[in-house]
Amino acid sequence: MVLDTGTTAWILTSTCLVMLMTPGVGLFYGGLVRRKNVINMIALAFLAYAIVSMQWVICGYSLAFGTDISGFIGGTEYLGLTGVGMDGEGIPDILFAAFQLVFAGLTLAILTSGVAERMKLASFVVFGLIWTTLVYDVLAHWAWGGGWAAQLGALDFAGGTVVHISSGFGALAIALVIGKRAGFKEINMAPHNIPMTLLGAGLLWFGWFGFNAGSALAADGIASSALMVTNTAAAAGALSWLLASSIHGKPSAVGMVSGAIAGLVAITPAAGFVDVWASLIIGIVAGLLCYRCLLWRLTKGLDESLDAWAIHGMGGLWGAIATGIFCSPLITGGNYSGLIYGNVNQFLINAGDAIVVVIYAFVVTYAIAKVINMVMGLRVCEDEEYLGLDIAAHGERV
Amino acid sequence: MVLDTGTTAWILTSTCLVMLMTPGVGLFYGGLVRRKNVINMIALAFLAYAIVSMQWVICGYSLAFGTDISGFIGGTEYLGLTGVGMDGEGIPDILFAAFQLVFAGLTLAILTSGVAERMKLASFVVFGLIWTTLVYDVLAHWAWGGGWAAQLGALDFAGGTVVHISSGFGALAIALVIGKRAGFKEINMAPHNIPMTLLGAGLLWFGWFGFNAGSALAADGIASSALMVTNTAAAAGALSWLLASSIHGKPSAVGMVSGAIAGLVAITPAAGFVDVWASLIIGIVAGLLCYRCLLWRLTKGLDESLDAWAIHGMGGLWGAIATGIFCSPLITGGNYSGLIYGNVNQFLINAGDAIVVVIYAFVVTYAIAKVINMVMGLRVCEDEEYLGLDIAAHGERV
Amino acid sequence: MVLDTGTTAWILTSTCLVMLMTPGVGLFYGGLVRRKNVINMIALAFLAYAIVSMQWVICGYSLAFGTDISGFIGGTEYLGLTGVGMDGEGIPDILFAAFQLVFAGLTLAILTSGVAERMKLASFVVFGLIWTTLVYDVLAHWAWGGGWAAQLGALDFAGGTVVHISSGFGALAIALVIGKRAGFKEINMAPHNIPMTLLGAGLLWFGWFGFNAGSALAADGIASSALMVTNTAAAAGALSWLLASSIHGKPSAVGMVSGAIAGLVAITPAAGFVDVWASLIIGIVAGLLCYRCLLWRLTKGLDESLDAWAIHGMGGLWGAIATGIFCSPLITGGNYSGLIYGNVNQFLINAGDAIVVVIYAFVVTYAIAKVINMVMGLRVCEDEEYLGLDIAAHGERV
Amino acid sequence: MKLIKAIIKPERLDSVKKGLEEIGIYGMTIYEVQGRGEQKGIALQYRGGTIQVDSIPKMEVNIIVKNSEKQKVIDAIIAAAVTGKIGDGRIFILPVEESVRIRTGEVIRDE
Amino acid sequence: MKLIKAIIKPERLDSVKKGLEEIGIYGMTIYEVQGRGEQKGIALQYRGGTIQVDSIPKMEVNIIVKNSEKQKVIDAIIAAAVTGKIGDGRIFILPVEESVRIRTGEVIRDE
Amino acid sequence: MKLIKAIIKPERLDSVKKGLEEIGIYGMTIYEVQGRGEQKGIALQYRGGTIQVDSIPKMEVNIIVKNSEKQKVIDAIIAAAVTGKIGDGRIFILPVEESVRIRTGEVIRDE
Ligand SMILES: Nc1ncnc2c1ncn2[C@@H]1O[C@H](COP(=O)(O)OP(=O)(O)O)[C@@H](O)[C@H]1O
Ligand SMILES: Nc1ncnc2c1ncn2[C@@H]1O[C@H](COP(=O)(O)OP(=O)(O)O)[C@@H](O)[C@H]1O
Ligand SMILES: Nc1ncnc2c1ncn2[C@@H]1O[C@H](COP(=O)(O)OP(=O)(O)O)[C@@H](O)[C@H]1O
Repeated sequence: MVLDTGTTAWILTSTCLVMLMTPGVGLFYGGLVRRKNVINMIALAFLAYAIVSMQWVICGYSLAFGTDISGFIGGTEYLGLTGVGMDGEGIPDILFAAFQLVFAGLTLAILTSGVAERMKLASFVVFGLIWTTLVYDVLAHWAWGGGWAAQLGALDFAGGTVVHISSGFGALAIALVIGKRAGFKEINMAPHNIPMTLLGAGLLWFGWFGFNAGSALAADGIASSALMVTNTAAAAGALSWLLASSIHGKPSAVGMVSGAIAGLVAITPAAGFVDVWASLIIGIVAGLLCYRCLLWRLTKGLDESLDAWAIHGMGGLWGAIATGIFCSPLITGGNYSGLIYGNVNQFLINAGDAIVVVIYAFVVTYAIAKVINMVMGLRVCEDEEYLGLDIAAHGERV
Repeated sequence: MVLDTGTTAWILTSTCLVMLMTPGVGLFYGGLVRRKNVINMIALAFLAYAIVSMQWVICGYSLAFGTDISGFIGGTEYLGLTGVGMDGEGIPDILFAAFQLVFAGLTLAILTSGVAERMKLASFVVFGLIWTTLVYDVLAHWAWGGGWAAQLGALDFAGGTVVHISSGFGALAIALVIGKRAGFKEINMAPHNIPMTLLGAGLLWFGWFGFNAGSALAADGIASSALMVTNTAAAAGALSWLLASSIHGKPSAVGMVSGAIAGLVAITPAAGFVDVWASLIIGIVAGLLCYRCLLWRLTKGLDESLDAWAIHGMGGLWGAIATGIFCSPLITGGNYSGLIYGNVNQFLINAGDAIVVVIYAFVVTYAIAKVINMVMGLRVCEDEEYLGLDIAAHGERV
Repeated sequence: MVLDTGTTAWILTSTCLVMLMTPGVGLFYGGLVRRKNVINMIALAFLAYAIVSMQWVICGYSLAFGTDISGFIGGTEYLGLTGVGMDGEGIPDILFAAFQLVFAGLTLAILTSGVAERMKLASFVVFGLIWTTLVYDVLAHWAWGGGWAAQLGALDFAGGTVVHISSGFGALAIALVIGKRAGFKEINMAPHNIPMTLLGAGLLWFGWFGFNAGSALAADGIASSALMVTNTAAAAGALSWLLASSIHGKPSAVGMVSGAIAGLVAITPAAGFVDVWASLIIGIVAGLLCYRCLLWRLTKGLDESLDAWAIHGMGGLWGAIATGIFCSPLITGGNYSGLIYGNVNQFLINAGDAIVVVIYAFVVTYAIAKVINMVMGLRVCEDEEYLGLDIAAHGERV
Repeated sequence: MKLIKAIIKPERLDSVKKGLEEIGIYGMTIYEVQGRGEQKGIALQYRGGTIQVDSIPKMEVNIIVKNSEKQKVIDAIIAAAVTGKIGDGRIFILPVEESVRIRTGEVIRDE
Repeated sequence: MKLIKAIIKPERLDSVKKGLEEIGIYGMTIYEVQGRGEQKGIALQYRGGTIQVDSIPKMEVNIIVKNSEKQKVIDAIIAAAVTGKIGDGRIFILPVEESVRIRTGEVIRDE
Repeated sequence: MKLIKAIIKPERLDSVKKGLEEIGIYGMTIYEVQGRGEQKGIALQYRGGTIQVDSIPKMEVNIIVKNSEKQKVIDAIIAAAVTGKIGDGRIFILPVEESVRIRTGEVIRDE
């Protein structure tokens, strides 16, 4: 198959869209922290993206998409993007590498939720490089690079396991290592700029169309269907969380967009496999489930501060399982079918894969965080945390 | 005709672009209200988009694009998007449905201008669902779904009647029913965050290229020409409003971007039919006209708070008429021509269509609003309005 | 060659992306000025875009891309876009004109750095129209319209000379004419809203993919490679500036994104010609160089206020030279090669071209600014500057 | 001299300014504050429950006046700020010992 | 009457409000301020050097009380605001001559 | 003790801080305020008409000092804040009865 300009146009566009999600996450998170940490929070997203951009061209792409080694990781033939050229099937190989890059950058940015308002910049750089290499690249290989999960037939359309479970459970793990913010649950840590969070959510919703519909790697019916179910799940998640939060208290605007993101996360692994009705259910459940998880982590006193675990981790887990449930032969041209079409196998494979990824992501992240904590410390000192990282880490202020 | 990847790529992209206009409207409006209502204002845009997303896949698409019933509304064959598949002519049918969805969501978001800073959330949800069904879907059917206007040959390239007249005159109607904000014209209600409004305007201008050039439903010369005239009208509107406002007082930045939006609105129905000179005139007139309309509504003491009527309603009306005037056989390959090319007919049809839409949108919106007002009340109570809807409706604060 | 829908889709998209860079620059700059000038700073970007949009369709496009006159400027055959139609090679001619328009608008917006917080609105309009005609259109003709630089074989892929050297050195020239801000270096002029600057940077990074990869004028391997090297240089620039600033003081978030933009600027002329390793070097050097230039202009007491010169001017100069150094026959299909591939010629041509452009942009801008300063004054009066241009020029306030 | 601290509803600021202008008082300093009155804010009914919103945005206007002007300033503020509803605000009067104009260094004392 | 100006850490505001409620004090006006204490702020170690951060965000709570209530208000604020660390803040007491309720025009004097 | 309230141009804040440091005064509380002076703000010429801009951003610095330090603090502020132009601002001096350090509870009285 030769290059197709239409497909190439769409993947170029999708790459741009997904890239924008990183500042989107920065703004989403930036609005949720206290004013004294907003610059740092947005800067972490940029920093995550920048270091992963380097890592990816140097080794990440090769580790994820190089020739499979024991089902676990890719080979080294693409180090420095050697041999990743301007030709390819449908799209240029180098475009595929770029499209994958923006996912990797975003994933690390999502994970910053777990260390919000308290992490040392230098430690974040070290952590980010190691984490991307040992967790992200490995998981990307498993799902998309010909690793064991792909071989088994586990389905992950756009990154439910690779992006969301990894960053969500990773955030939880590092949050446990770094510890709670000073004064957590005693002092008011309410979001300082909700319009900023809403703007971030708008950019995320926008970019997610590139994320999911772009993962079709074609400008075709699957991409279009993926876009439609993505939007439906997002809207359903927004409304179900809004409703749930309004029964608990007031219908929160942050809740509404959190629900949208929960829906977007959950539809991610399923986007190219399910029909619009399934997406409706996936979205509604995601909104309710992630909201419950958020409440649960609060009652447990866990300071996974901006809820990457509740939304991305648990939403991704639900999405991975839901893919095994709702995967439709009508959408996939008969190639795949899920539990409701009588295929227990797909359900078990997807659920099994998801659980392995949960464990891998959590354990390895925990280990990396522990080691870095011992070697150089993850956390800023008490005074710096008190002053806020804008001034303490960057010497800047809003 | 089979699927075309290039066309599909462009419509996928356009769908994303138009989707982003909804948060764009939220930010545009959010900056214009008082600080105590900013979260609510942006949240209304998201909420509008979320509920319309549901409505559209469940019944809206079918009502608008199902088989014509008496020229008035579409049939029910596409309920739940049944039969809206991944094949199609040029682009997948489901992509067409998604592209149309983002227009519907945006339209309701524009209308929130008329109820800014004073509407009950629950009533908005009910109103939004009914309004989209009885007004938007019907108008979309008339213009694009094979309804009477389409049959008569009325031209509306990208939604001058469907989107702008409907939301603008709808905003006016509901504003009359819900009543003025407490203290209107007595107390200072100046925009609280103009940079936010400018950001919103930037996103709108950006997204409008998808709106208008995407409405070509192809990646071709018409789309390209539509993009160029869209930009020209926007720039012309920005400059003419700026000039007019600077004669009145100071050259206002909000005025400049309002003018840009007036130009964008006015070129919307004309985008695929007129040449660049016509777009220049359309834009200049739009800026001046909408500015005058804004001043007029202020002198009349009408609290259509954020000027959807002046800008979208009247700009859309002017655009619909202008399409009948300037529609050029050179651009349309000889298929259509307007008044200045000697075709009085097109002018009369377009003007007539626009007037019918004005009346329909105004009257039906007024009726819906009246009924909901009686049944459940449209308006928050006095204390809530005084405190601001951020805290009163969402329990959140900037 | 006939129209290609995929290519057309990508250039339509790229046009949108580059358009968004103008509000992006507005926000980037808006966050860096004092609160009292933020509306004005963003408004200048919109205003720049609006007036250039008019100028471009009326005469700019023709002057840049009309039939060459003595290698210096284009002819008048396309005045009013006459003869710029909906057909073309690969993409419609009118789309090419639109794509070029968004570059021209952006360039003037970048230049506002040099007059930040002190320029009269009316003078800016006059200056902008003359500058675009005498500087931008001429330089665009030299590089891309068949002018002497193109004839000599100077390479400028996406506008290192045309956009960045011109706006950067132009900003320096007009800054010298208009003079320092009152209290420069005595009073605190720290950025008032760094999150706004980060948002602007995010939009710029996003849009730049359209800027550079769109300049391939195709949806192909070159576009894809351009996107990848663009991202790499941006990330490298971000990290090198961050590191350098953290040795000097604290790792500044503004510094990080300034470095990203320095990298983006420097890769601009090279994007379609170099490989990923070269982009890494180009980006790292850009971050370090532009940072040094910023420090230098501060020690010299030059009030080129927002560093368009240091970042765009010097970054563009470095990029133009670097293109002559790193231009790779592997990427360009053997058509071009640079110094490291033994071709001294390309290096000399590119460096020579860059120097001529530096001189032309600086001298002509200086002259235009001087004349306008004499005729109508560039600068607001002392009281207006003290109050801030938001209130003084627009009658608006944050 | 006296310092008159008037805490008013933000939407009355313009009319207070105008009222003071009419009696020839221009100098003032304005603060954006959050206030809680003796009513503990405003109670919103919500799903059967009640949510108490304290911390309501207010404006505080500080005016230094000669003793002799005190009463007319208070009267003017009340006239311009009163709506008769809860939350109209308070005026507090504090003694001021002296005042200095930075530009000229001139010291003003009164009584 | 007295004006009690308490400059406290922002994160103690909620507990100060609660502490005052418990002794029946509701009225107060709150300012967001920047403060610098006698320690000149906080010194951050940075690459061998030291950066002094003065201007630390604080909240200032102003409460007008009857003379007789002064002491219990001060005690309640201290109890609720103290952490024992540098930067806990200060309380200043100023004399107030009279107070007027704008809504009713009623004048309150005390002593 | 005295409360010195100095309303200054925002761009003079740094130099006022420095000036006070030089005489050993560190403690202060800073407010962002809007001010209107006796000139009623600044008049801008506009298209033949005139627009009056009142409400100009200012900084207010509050410093509590011992009576004995009052004069040198006032002098230092004036020296650091004066530009000689309209809008330089004012200093007001109010009596303070006592001061409490929250961290330690220690009460300071002076005179
Ligand atoms: N005891 C007090 N100390 C300080 N400020 C007060 C006090 N009582 C009221 N205020 C201020 O006055 C504002 C209005 O008070 P409120 O009791 O609502 O007035 P009213 O009784 O006139 O309606 C409050 O928001 C608060 O800022
Ligand atoms: N002399 C002063 N005048 C005005 N405000 C002061 C003064 N001293 C302290 N403050 C205010 O009190 C706050 C806390 O001061 P600090 O000296 O840190 O208190 P502590 O000694 O109790 O830790 C400061 O941030 C400042 O706002
Ligand atoms: N009578 C007053 N009461 C309260 N604040 C005042 C008063 N007069 C002046 N100010 C404050 O001082 C600031 C400077 O006043 P201004 O009259 O412009 O000073 P100057 O006469 O020294 O130029 C004002 O902006 C205002 O904040």
